[in-house]
This record gives sequence, C-alpha cells and structure tokens, in this order.
Amino acid sequence: MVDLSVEIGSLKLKNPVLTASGTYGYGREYEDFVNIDDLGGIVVKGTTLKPREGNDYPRMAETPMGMLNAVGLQNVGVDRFISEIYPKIRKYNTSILVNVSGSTIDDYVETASKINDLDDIPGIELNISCPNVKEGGMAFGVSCASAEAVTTAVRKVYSKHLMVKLSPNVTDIAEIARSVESGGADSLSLINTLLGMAIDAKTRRPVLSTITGGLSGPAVKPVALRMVWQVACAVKVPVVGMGGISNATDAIEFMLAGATAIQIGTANFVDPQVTVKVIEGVKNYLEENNIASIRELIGALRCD
Amino acid sequence: MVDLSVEIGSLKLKNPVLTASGTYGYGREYEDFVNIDDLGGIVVKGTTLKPREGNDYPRMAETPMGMLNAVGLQNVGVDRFISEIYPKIRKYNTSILVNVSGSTIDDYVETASKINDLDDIPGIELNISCPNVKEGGMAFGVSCASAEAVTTAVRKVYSKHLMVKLSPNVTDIAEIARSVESGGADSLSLINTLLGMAIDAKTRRPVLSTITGGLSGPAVKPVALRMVWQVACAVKVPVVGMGGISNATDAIEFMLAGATAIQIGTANFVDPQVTVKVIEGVKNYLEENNIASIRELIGALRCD
Amino acid sequence: MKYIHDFRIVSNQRQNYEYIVLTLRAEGFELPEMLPGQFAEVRVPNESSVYLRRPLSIHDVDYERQEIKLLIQEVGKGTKGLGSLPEGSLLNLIYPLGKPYTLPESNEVLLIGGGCGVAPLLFLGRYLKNHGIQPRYLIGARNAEGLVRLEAYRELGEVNVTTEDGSVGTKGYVIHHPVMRTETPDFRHIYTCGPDPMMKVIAKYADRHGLSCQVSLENLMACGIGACLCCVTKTKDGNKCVCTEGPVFDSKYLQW
Amino acid sequence: MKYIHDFRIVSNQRQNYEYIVLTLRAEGFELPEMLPGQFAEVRVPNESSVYLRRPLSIHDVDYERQEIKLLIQEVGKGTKGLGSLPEGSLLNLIYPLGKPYTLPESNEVLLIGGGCGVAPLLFLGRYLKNHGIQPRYLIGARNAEGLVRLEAYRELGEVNVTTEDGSVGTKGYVIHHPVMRTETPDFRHIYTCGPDPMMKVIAKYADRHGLSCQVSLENLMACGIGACLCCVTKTKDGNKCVCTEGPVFDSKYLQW
Ligand SMILES: Cc1cc2nc3c(=O)[nH]c(=O)nc-3n(C[C@H](O)[C@H](O)[C@H](O)COP(=O)(O)OP(=O)(O)OC[C@H]3O[C@@H](n4cnc5c(N)ncnc54)[C@H](O)[C@@H]3O)c2cc1C
Ligand SMILES: Cc1cc2nc3c(=O)[nH]c(=O)nc-3n(C[C@H](O)[C@H](O)[C@H](O)COP(=O)(O)OP(=O)(O)OC[C@H]3O[C@@H](n4cnc5c(N)ncnc54)[C@H](O)[C@@H]3O)c2cc1C
Ligand SMILES: Cc1cc2nc3c(=O)[nH]c(=O)nc-3n(C[C@H](O)[C@H](O)[C@H](O)COP(=O)(O)O)c2cc1C
Ligand SMILES: Cc1cc2nc3c(=O)[nH]c(=O)nc-3n(C[C@H](O)[C@H](O)[C@H](O)COP(=O)(O)O)c2cc1C
Ligand code: FES
Ligand code: FES
Repeated sequence: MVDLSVEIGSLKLKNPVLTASGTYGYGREYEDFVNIDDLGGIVVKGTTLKPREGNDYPRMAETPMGMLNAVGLQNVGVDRFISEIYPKIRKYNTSILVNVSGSTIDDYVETASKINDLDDIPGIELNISCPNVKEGGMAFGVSCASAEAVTTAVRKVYSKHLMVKLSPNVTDIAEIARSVESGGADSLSLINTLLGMAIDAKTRRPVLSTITGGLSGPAVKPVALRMVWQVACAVKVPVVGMGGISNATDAIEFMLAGATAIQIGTANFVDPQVTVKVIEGVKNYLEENNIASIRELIGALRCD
Repeated sequence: MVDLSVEIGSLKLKNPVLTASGTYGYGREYEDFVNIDDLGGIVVKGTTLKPREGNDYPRMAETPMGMLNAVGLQNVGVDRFISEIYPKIRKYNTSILVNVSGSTIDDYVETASKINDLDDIPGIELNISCPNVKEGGMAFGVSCASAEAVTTAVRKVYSKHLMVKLSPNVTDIAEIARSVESGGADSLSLINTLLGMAIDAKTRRPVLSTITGGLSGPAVKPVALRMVWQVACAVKVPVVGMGGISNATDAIEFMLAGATAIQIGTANFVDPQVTVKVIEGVKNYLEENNIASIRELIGALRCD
Repeated sequence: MKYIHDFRIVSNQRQNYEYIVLTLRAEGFELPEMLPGQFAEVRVPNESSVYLRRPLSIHDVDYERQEIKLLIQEVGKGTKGLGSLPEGSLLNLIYPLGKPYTLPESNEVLLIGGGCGVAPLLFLGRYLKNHGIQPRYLIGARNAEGLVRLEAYRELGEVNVTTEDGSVGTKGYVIHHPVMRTETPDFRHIYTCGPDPMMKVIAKYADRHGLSCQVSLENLMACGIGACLCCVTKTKDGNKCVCTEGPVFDSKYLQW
Repeated sequence: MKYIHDFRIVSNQRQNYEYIVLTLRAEGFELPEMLPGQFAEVRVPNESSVYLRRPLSIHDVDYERQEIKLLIQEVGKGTKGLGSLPEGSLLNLIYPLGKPYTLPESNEVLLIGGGCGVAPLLFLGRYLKNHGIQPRYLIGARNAEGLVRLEAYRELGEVNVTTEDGSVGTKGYVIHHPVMRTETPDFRHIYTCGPDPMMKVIAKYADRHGLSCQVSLENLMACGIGACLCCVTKTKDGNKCVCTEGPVFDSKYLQW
C-alpha cells in the first residue's frame, strides 16, 4: 500500500488533494457525486466579515480551455457561516479550511479571529489575491509590504494553520512569497486567478458585468506551475499548488515542482468526480513507479 | 468597399493584421501559403547585435490551447540580417518591422541605429520583454525605470517608427506603458509571452532545456485582451494588440479593446493561412455591420 | 439526488437548419425521476475549445423506453458540437438539475415558448396532461421554418403560433397573438421559457391580469449545481443561483 | 513548393494495439511530387487540448490512386485522436516538408527502423527500388506484435527483424542482429529512423566501418516550416532546424 498522506505544517491530510475555494461551495454541493470524506480537504467559499451580494450578472465567460469569473465574493458572511453552515459541514471527516477575504486589515483580522474559535476548522486560507472586488483583496497581494502586513496582523489573532493565497498578477511572486513567510504564514497557496477579460464582438460590450475577471482552468496551468516552482524554491514553508489541475498527471507535476498538496478548482465544474479520480490516479502512479510515499515526489523535479 | 487601412502613428498599413515576431520567420517561410503583400505587415524575427545560437533543445512544449517556447532569440545578428536577409525581403509590398532585442542598452542602441539606415524598414519593434534569455530582455520590461531608459536611448538614434513591445509578466502594465510612452515610443505592442513551465511526469524533468519558457496561443487571450484594454486606456500613443488571436472575431475584440492593429503569432503554426482568413473575416464583419472603416472599431468597446 | 451518467445517443434528428433533437438512452442504469423544467449539464465530447458543460432542458422523458430527449438550437461551438455527434456515441450528463415547474392551482394554463425556450414545454405539457390538466401552447418563432416539433406539441394540446415574418400563424411576437390581446384571458396560469425580453413582457401581462406566471431562465452557467455562483439573477431576496433556486421562478419573485 | 490540403480518409486500418495506417486520398487536387523522408504536419481535428499540428512521415505514396499513407504509433493525445478518425472524414496536411533521404553512391544499402521510425522506410524502399537499388531491411521492435506491415516491406526486399523479447527474429536490439555483428558488413549505406539512442549507436557503427549513414530525426516541432526555430539539433554549423535542414541528416554532420 502506498502512503498518500502529507503534512502541510501542522495540517495532516490523508491525501494531497484539496478543493479550491469558490469552486466547491461548502462541499455539500458535491455530495451526490463524491464521498467528501475521501478528499484530502476542502477549502470553502471566500468568507468575509459582512455578507456580500457579489457582482452583477453576467459573472462568467468561457475562454479557450478556461473560464473567467467575476463572482465577487458573494457569501453569507462569517457570522452566518458559523451559525448556519459550520454545524452542517463540521461532521465531514476531512480537513475543512475557510478562505478568508476582506477589504481592510481589520476585516481580515476580525473574520479570522471568529473562525479561530471553531474546533473543526484546522486552518484558514487568507485570500489576499481576489481580482474581482474593487475595494481590496488583490491589492494586498500585489505589494510585499501590504501582503506582509495583513499576514502579520492575522497571525496575531489566529493560532491554527495559516495558509496565505498568493496572487499571480505580480512581477515577482517569489518576493511576495518571502514577505508573507516573514509575516508568519504557515504555508502558501497559489495561484489565484489571472486577471483577464472577454468581449462580445456582436454587442461590442464586455461579457462580464465587471469588465475584467479572473482566469482559471487548464489554460493557466503553465503559469501556475512556473510560479509554484519559483515560490517553492524561495521559501521554507510548505506550498500548496493549484491552477488548471484536471488529472493525476497535472497533480504530480505540481508536486514535482515543489507543492506539498494541490487544490482542484475549475475542473470540478467539468467533472464533479475529478477529485477522487485524481486521488486514484496518483495512487496508481506511485504503485507503477514503486514509490512508497507521495511525499517523495514533493520538489523531486530533476533539473540536472 | 470597406476601408481596412489603419495608421499606427506614422506607419500606414493597408490592413491591421501583422504577424508576430518569432512566429513568421522572415515572411519567406509562408510564401507558399500566403501572398505576403496581402498582409498589413510582418514583424521579423528577434534580431540582436551579435548572432545568437539560442537555447538548447527541447525548446517547446504544447500546453492546453497554447504552447511554451524557449527559442532564446536564435538569429543571425543584425549585420547578416542587413547583408543577407534584408535584400531578399525588402521587395515585399507590405510594412516590414524588425524586432530588436538586446542584453544591454548599448546592444539595443547599436542594433537600432544600424536598422535606421535601411530604406525599406519603416519601423522597429523594441523587444524589452523576451522571457527566454537570461542576460536581459525581459528585465528591461518589468521595471518602469529600465523600460523608459532603453526607450529613451533608442529614441535618440532611431528616427523612424519606434514600437515598444511590453512584457505581460508585471504587476501593473499600465504604469510600464506610461513610462515607455514618456521615453518616446511611437506605439506600444503587447503582449509578449507569459512566463510558464512544463514538466514531464514520466521523466520527472522539466520539458524545456531552460526549465521555464514563454506561453502563447489562445490560452493567453483573456489576459492579453485585458492588458491591451488597460494600456489603451492609459496612454495616448497607438497600441498593437496580440496574444492568442486565431480568427477575425478575436482580432475585432482586440480592436474594440483599443488596439489600432493586431499581430498574429502562434496561430500561424496551426494554420499558415490564418492571417489572410482574419483579414477576410474582418472585412465581412464590417460589411455585415455596415461599418465603413475599420478605424471605427478602435477602442469602440461600450462599457456603459 | 443528482446523477452523472453516460447516455447512448440512439438518434440525432435534424429539425431544420439550426435545431436538432438528441434521443438518449439509459444503458446499465435506471432513469431517475425527473420533473419538467429541470435540466442537464451536458459535456460536449471532442470539441476543442469547448471546455465547460452546456445546460440543456429535459425536452421529453420516456420511462418505458428509458429514453430522454434534448431539443437543441445550434447557436455556438458547444451546441454545434452536439449537433454533429454520431448516433451510437456516448454523452455524459449531470442531471436532473434545478427546480421544476410546479402544478397550477386551477386547470386553465397557457404554455408560452420562444426560440429554444420551447424545449422544456413538451415535457411540461405531458406532465400536466398526466395530472389531468389540458395544456394549451403559444409558440413563437422568427418564421415558419423556426417552428420545430409542432406535431409533438399538438399531440398534447392546442398549439397557437406566431411568426415574426407572418409566414405562419399570427404575425409578430407571442404577445401579439389574439389569446393574449384580450382583456379577459381564458387562462389563469402561464408557464414560459424563452428570451428574457419576451418573458418580461409576459410577466408584466400576467401581473396586469392577476395571473400566476412561472418563468424559466437561461442564465450562463459554469457548474449547474450551485457551487460557482456564476448564474445568479436578482430576486426579492438578493442574488439567487438560477441553477439551484431556478431555472423556474415565480415571476413575482424576480427583480430582473 | 509546400501545400496545404484537405485529404479524404479512405481507410483507417488498425495494425495492432498501438499502430494504425491512415490512407488518404487527394480529392480535387493533384498529389505533388514527394520524396522519401519528407513529412507532413497534420492537424488533429476535434480533439480538445490538441492545439498544434503533429509531424508524421510520408509512409507510402501511390500516384496512380492519388493516395498517401501514414503509419502512426499512438503515443499521446494527438496520435490517439488520429487513430479514432472515421473513414470518410477529412484531414488537413501541410506537406511535403523537409529534406528527403538521398540516393546512395553504390547499391549496397541497409534500411534500419525502430518503433515508428519504420514509417518513412517503406516509401524509401519503394523509391530505391524504382531507382534500381534493392532495399534490405532491418527492423526492430519490442515484441512480435510490435512488428507492423512486414508484408509491405517484404514485397520490396529482404526483411530482418529483431525483438527485445526474442519472440520473433533475433533477440535484442537492431545492433545485435547478425548483419551488424560482422566486421565486414556487406552494405555501404545505412538509412535509419527511430529513437535517438538507437540511431546514435548505428551512426557510431557506420563511422567505425566507413559507411555512409543518413538518419532521420523526430524532434518536437511547432510549425514544421522553419518559422519557429523550436526543432533544432546541434550540427557542425551550430543549431539547425530539423524541419527544414532535416529531418534527414548525414550522421557525420550532427553533434548530438
Ligand atoms: C437551464 C437552461 C436550460 C437550457 N435549455 C436549452 C435547451 O433545451 N435547448 C437549447 O438549445 N438551449 C438551451 N439553453 C441554452 C444553452 O445552454 C446555450 O445555448 C448553450 O450553452 C450555448 O452554447 P454554445 O457553445 O453553443 O454557444 P457559445 O459559443 O457558448 O455562445 C454562442 C452565443 O450564445 C450566447 N449564449 C450562450 N449561452 C447562453 C445562455 N445560456 N443564455 C443566453 N445566451 C447564451 C453567447 O453569449 C454567444 O453569443 C438552456 C440554458 C439554460 C441555462
Ligand atoms: C519529422 C517527423 C516525422 C515523424 N513521423 C512519424 C510517423 O511517421 N509515425 C509516427 O507514429 N510518429 C512520427 N513522428 C513522431 C510523432 O510526431 C509524435 O509521436 C507525435 O507528435 C506525438 O503526438 P501525441 O499528441 O500523440 O503525443 P503527445 O501527447 O504530444 O506526447 C506523448 C509523449 O510522446 C512524446 N513525444 C511527442 N512528440 C515527440 C517527438 N516528436 N519525438 C519524441 N517524443 C515525442 C512526448 O514528450 C510525450 O512523452 C514523427 C516526428 C517527426 C518530427
Ligand atoms: C467561480 C470561481 C470562484 C472563485 N472564488 C474564489 C474565492 O472565493 N476565493 C479564492 O481565494 N479563490 C477563488 N477562486 C480561485 C480558485 O480557488 C483557484 O485559485 C483558481 O480558480 C485556480 O485554480 P483552477 O484553475 O483549478 O480553478 C475562484 C475561482 C472560480 C473559478
Ligand atoms: C516560437 C516563438 C518565438 C517567439 N520569438 C519572439 C521574438 O523573437 N521576439 C518577440 O518579441 N516575441 C517573440 N515571440 C512572442 C510573439 O511574438 C507573441 O508576442 C506571442 O507569441 C503572443 O502572441 P500569440 O499568442 O499570437 O503567439 C515568440 C513567440 C513564439 C511562439
Ligand atoms: S452555475 Fe454554478 S452556481 Fe449556478
Ligand atoms: S518546427 Fe518550427 S522551425 Fe522547425
């Protein structure tokens, strides 16, 4: 039997396959298709201090092997998350991380400290990289100073696993990664979506209500893989890779590039069972290659 | 008859369709498939002061709806370009631009000034954005100061149309665009390739000899379109858009976003006749929509 | 309960230059219960640059033959890809999705369809009939050729038609048809599916005459199962997902 | 002169679990002159995430029937996509590309193929024969099943085989075959195509015995026409494009 378990710092996962925030709801949306307990973990929807209605429709556009979204962090807010949703999902026998978003440092801090009290939430993923809301989010993720500041502030109030999710819309992601590491992050996840745009030539209008939106799916995989490799080379904390992962080979590539675990996002829309197929496929790869533990793959890229 | 002609500053093109540097050789490679004189223009291979052997094989990897390349500016150098190639291509009845690359400002300046003397080359495209060579190129394109400095230096010695090609691997492309405009560029072209990476899970090695390479093709179109829109909003000089353009609809989208002309790169590999098909398709679009001149499309995106 | 299944395409029948009907058979599994107005998220096989699934209404269900039908208007890459599928090949569906049309409180109904919006109304008519309610149809199209599958609808009830060019039936849009131009409509419940502008006019008409009106929206969707929040419409309670809270809504609930 | 043409697939014949032969007919145009060793850049239709064309050797040409053949090993998405194409459909080719094998200076030749590298050697054998030179083959595969189209090669000349598992012919690689183990080879010219490691050993052997050796490389290609510079190999004159300066090279010219 091959060993699929990995440790992202204090976070012990039964396997390295998590679901990406904003693409898996609260897990329950996929219960008809997957035994949620089989997953390494789920990262639930972006959660903010106050409820958010999100952006106007239209919020999506298909692009070549990808999609743009402009959901804009529609969510019920952290209080209703705690009172209504948490009780229903805490029973899952998998690691549930909450993706925390905000417009000000105080927002992040207050939301994180509320989640700190939830016994069955072993960690948060700090989203300093959402391109779809005007008032902030991504702004924190594109400068070293602000990325470090928000991390440091949340670190003070949040005692469990603190994962920080990086924006790919930057000149030098390794530099941002090092700042966030200095700020006290336990791990880094990347990439969030690339800022993109779609136009309808017929109506001569932008497709999205917000004009620009976030690109995800297989199209972004080469960029994501490059950034994961750069970041993994630049920091000591574990890295969680994502961006276009659609099958076991993709997942293995990210781990070779240095990811300790991976997240699957957009591919869930195409195949709601993709997560368990990836887990199965990774297991087969290890067996075929006589590798006892998946941990041997982490950063095992041969560059000689 | 609809009018397809556009003007990029002093550069008058019979239609807005150019070919992107590094994907169309010197035009001659496509002579069996296309009447080169039908094109709006061709941007020839990245040309450097000294001949370059380029990077080691393997230099490419296919990715979802795109490709990575790591050619590394293999070229015969500006002197042999002038003595051997220029005489053969100057006869084309289309605008020929030379893509100029370098590792130092002096390289750029010297190469540009040699090309300034060629009667049948109405402009150069200054490549400050090549991700595939260690010693420079992209480095110039990712900071405002160096982007402006190289533009200013070349401007002093180059009296014809100076187009500067921007890198998409930056946090704020509008800021770089404004710097290059201040430096004296007559127009801006974008995007060059996005820095990406491919891994072979079987061999556990990078696919490219250089580990990372430049991503192009339809996959990058949403990012390119967004950047063209941002840059066209930020500067007064004309913008030439590219990145994944594969058909007339794509071309129209870039023009609506603010491009005065467009370049087609990777799509030439899939269909060597794509350029003339795009020209034909754009003509049909204008006719169907009763638009007299293609210039009416430039920046005509409705965002109300 | 939602399912993900491979169906066998037993026939792909072209209706006109832009409509096709796919008949899909369940092989190796039982068709689950489906209700009219529900839809499937269909994976387009082998089409480069069709990445996401496409939402399509359940057009008809035949439990005896274990078959369902999809009525598809070819508008873009995905639907054209579906139109070119050979009989015998497999098609992957996530289904049945969304909230269905619900039974009316009294028997006088009018089912109004425009464009590919007629698709769910065949299954709905059959369902109403099975519940003792006689469906009556009002179907609009651009021209005579645009009216597809009329025989199937006629088997279920009276069919009134409008065409924009007047080539068949009343000239104009559905709201120009005599059944809707009277101040004393002889129906109490409207079920409609079609372009938003059409449905908005119908919803206003229903309001004015105190009729109930169930509309089925066709918003752009990425997941179809409530996970991505891309398909929202404005309602009295804020943004709601069309794929889970709809596609069928009481028109009064919407703020579109 | 290079062409871009849609060919009709008149047959798609499976050879074994991983090899197929496509027979393509020119319809509405004349086959241009092609030479052995040249290749085509083939567009894989309808395959999602196969974006670029795939280079494939001209396996055989029949000017009378206006047909060409491709011998394809299914190794990934693109070649599998080609393997699943229905007869009657169209396939777009850019062809003929690259520099061909050239005629030898004397008549004693050996054609050595490994894996899908056997593909160009059928056309080459026919060409040599037409020029009065009797081809002799040495073909290597993993096992008996991996040896495809042997009858076709046998029609042209003597065929020697090796298999790695010894199930047919000599056990081992092509270089272990008796014709290559003698210190006095009875051939003066080697033509080879196959995996680089195999060809390198063969090139060394040729060197040692003063034989001429033409190798055909299978580098990764994006354009196939000399425009992208992705397909280079190291030569005595620096990096050269395999698609235009090759795929066939005199082994002495290479520095691989
Ligand atoms: C719940 C639901 C049920 C549906 N039922 C049916 C049905 O039974 N039969 C049927 O033919 N169609 C139905 N549709 C519409 C169908 O999903 C779209 O036509 C299809 O997704 C278009 O895909 P495409 O790749 O062919 O077009 P694309 O290439 O993606 O787009 C072509 C053009 O159509 C527009 N378009 C695409 N999708 C939609 C949409 N959902 N609404 C409005 N405009 C759109 C695009 O903006 C573009 O201009 C339904 C949609 C929904 C949400
Ligand atoms: C001039 C030339 C002539 C050729 N002639 C033939 C022929 O007649 N018959 C035939 O079956 N094949 C031939 N090939 C090889 C063929 O082009 C590749 O096998 C094919 O492109 C693989 O595409 P794919 O999508 O199936 O595989 P992919 O999914 O792209 O790749 C599958 C695996 O194969 C490897 N691979 C892909 N292309 C090549 C390549 N060119 N060289 C080495 N490894 C590769 C990849 O790295 C990967 O590991 C030729 C190649 C060249 C350059
Ligand atoms: C519809 C949608 C909604 C998303 N919402 C969030 C979010 O709320 N918070 C967040 O950090 N990332 C969000 N993302 C980004 C994904 O979590 C992920 O980083 C990105 O999509 C890249 O991975 P993928 O290519 O596998 O989808 C969203 C992505 C999509 C497609
Ligand atoms: C094989 C290859 C070689 C390239 N070489 C150059 C180059 O020499 N100089 C340059 O400025 N851009 C070069 N580019 C970038 C293209 O000109 C273009 O900016 C990019 O590919 C995006 O456009 P596309 O998606 O239409 O290909 C190259 C691209 C490719 C694919
Ligand atoms: S389509 Fe994803 S939530 Fe409705
Ligand atoms: S494949 Fe493009 S130059 Fe050879």
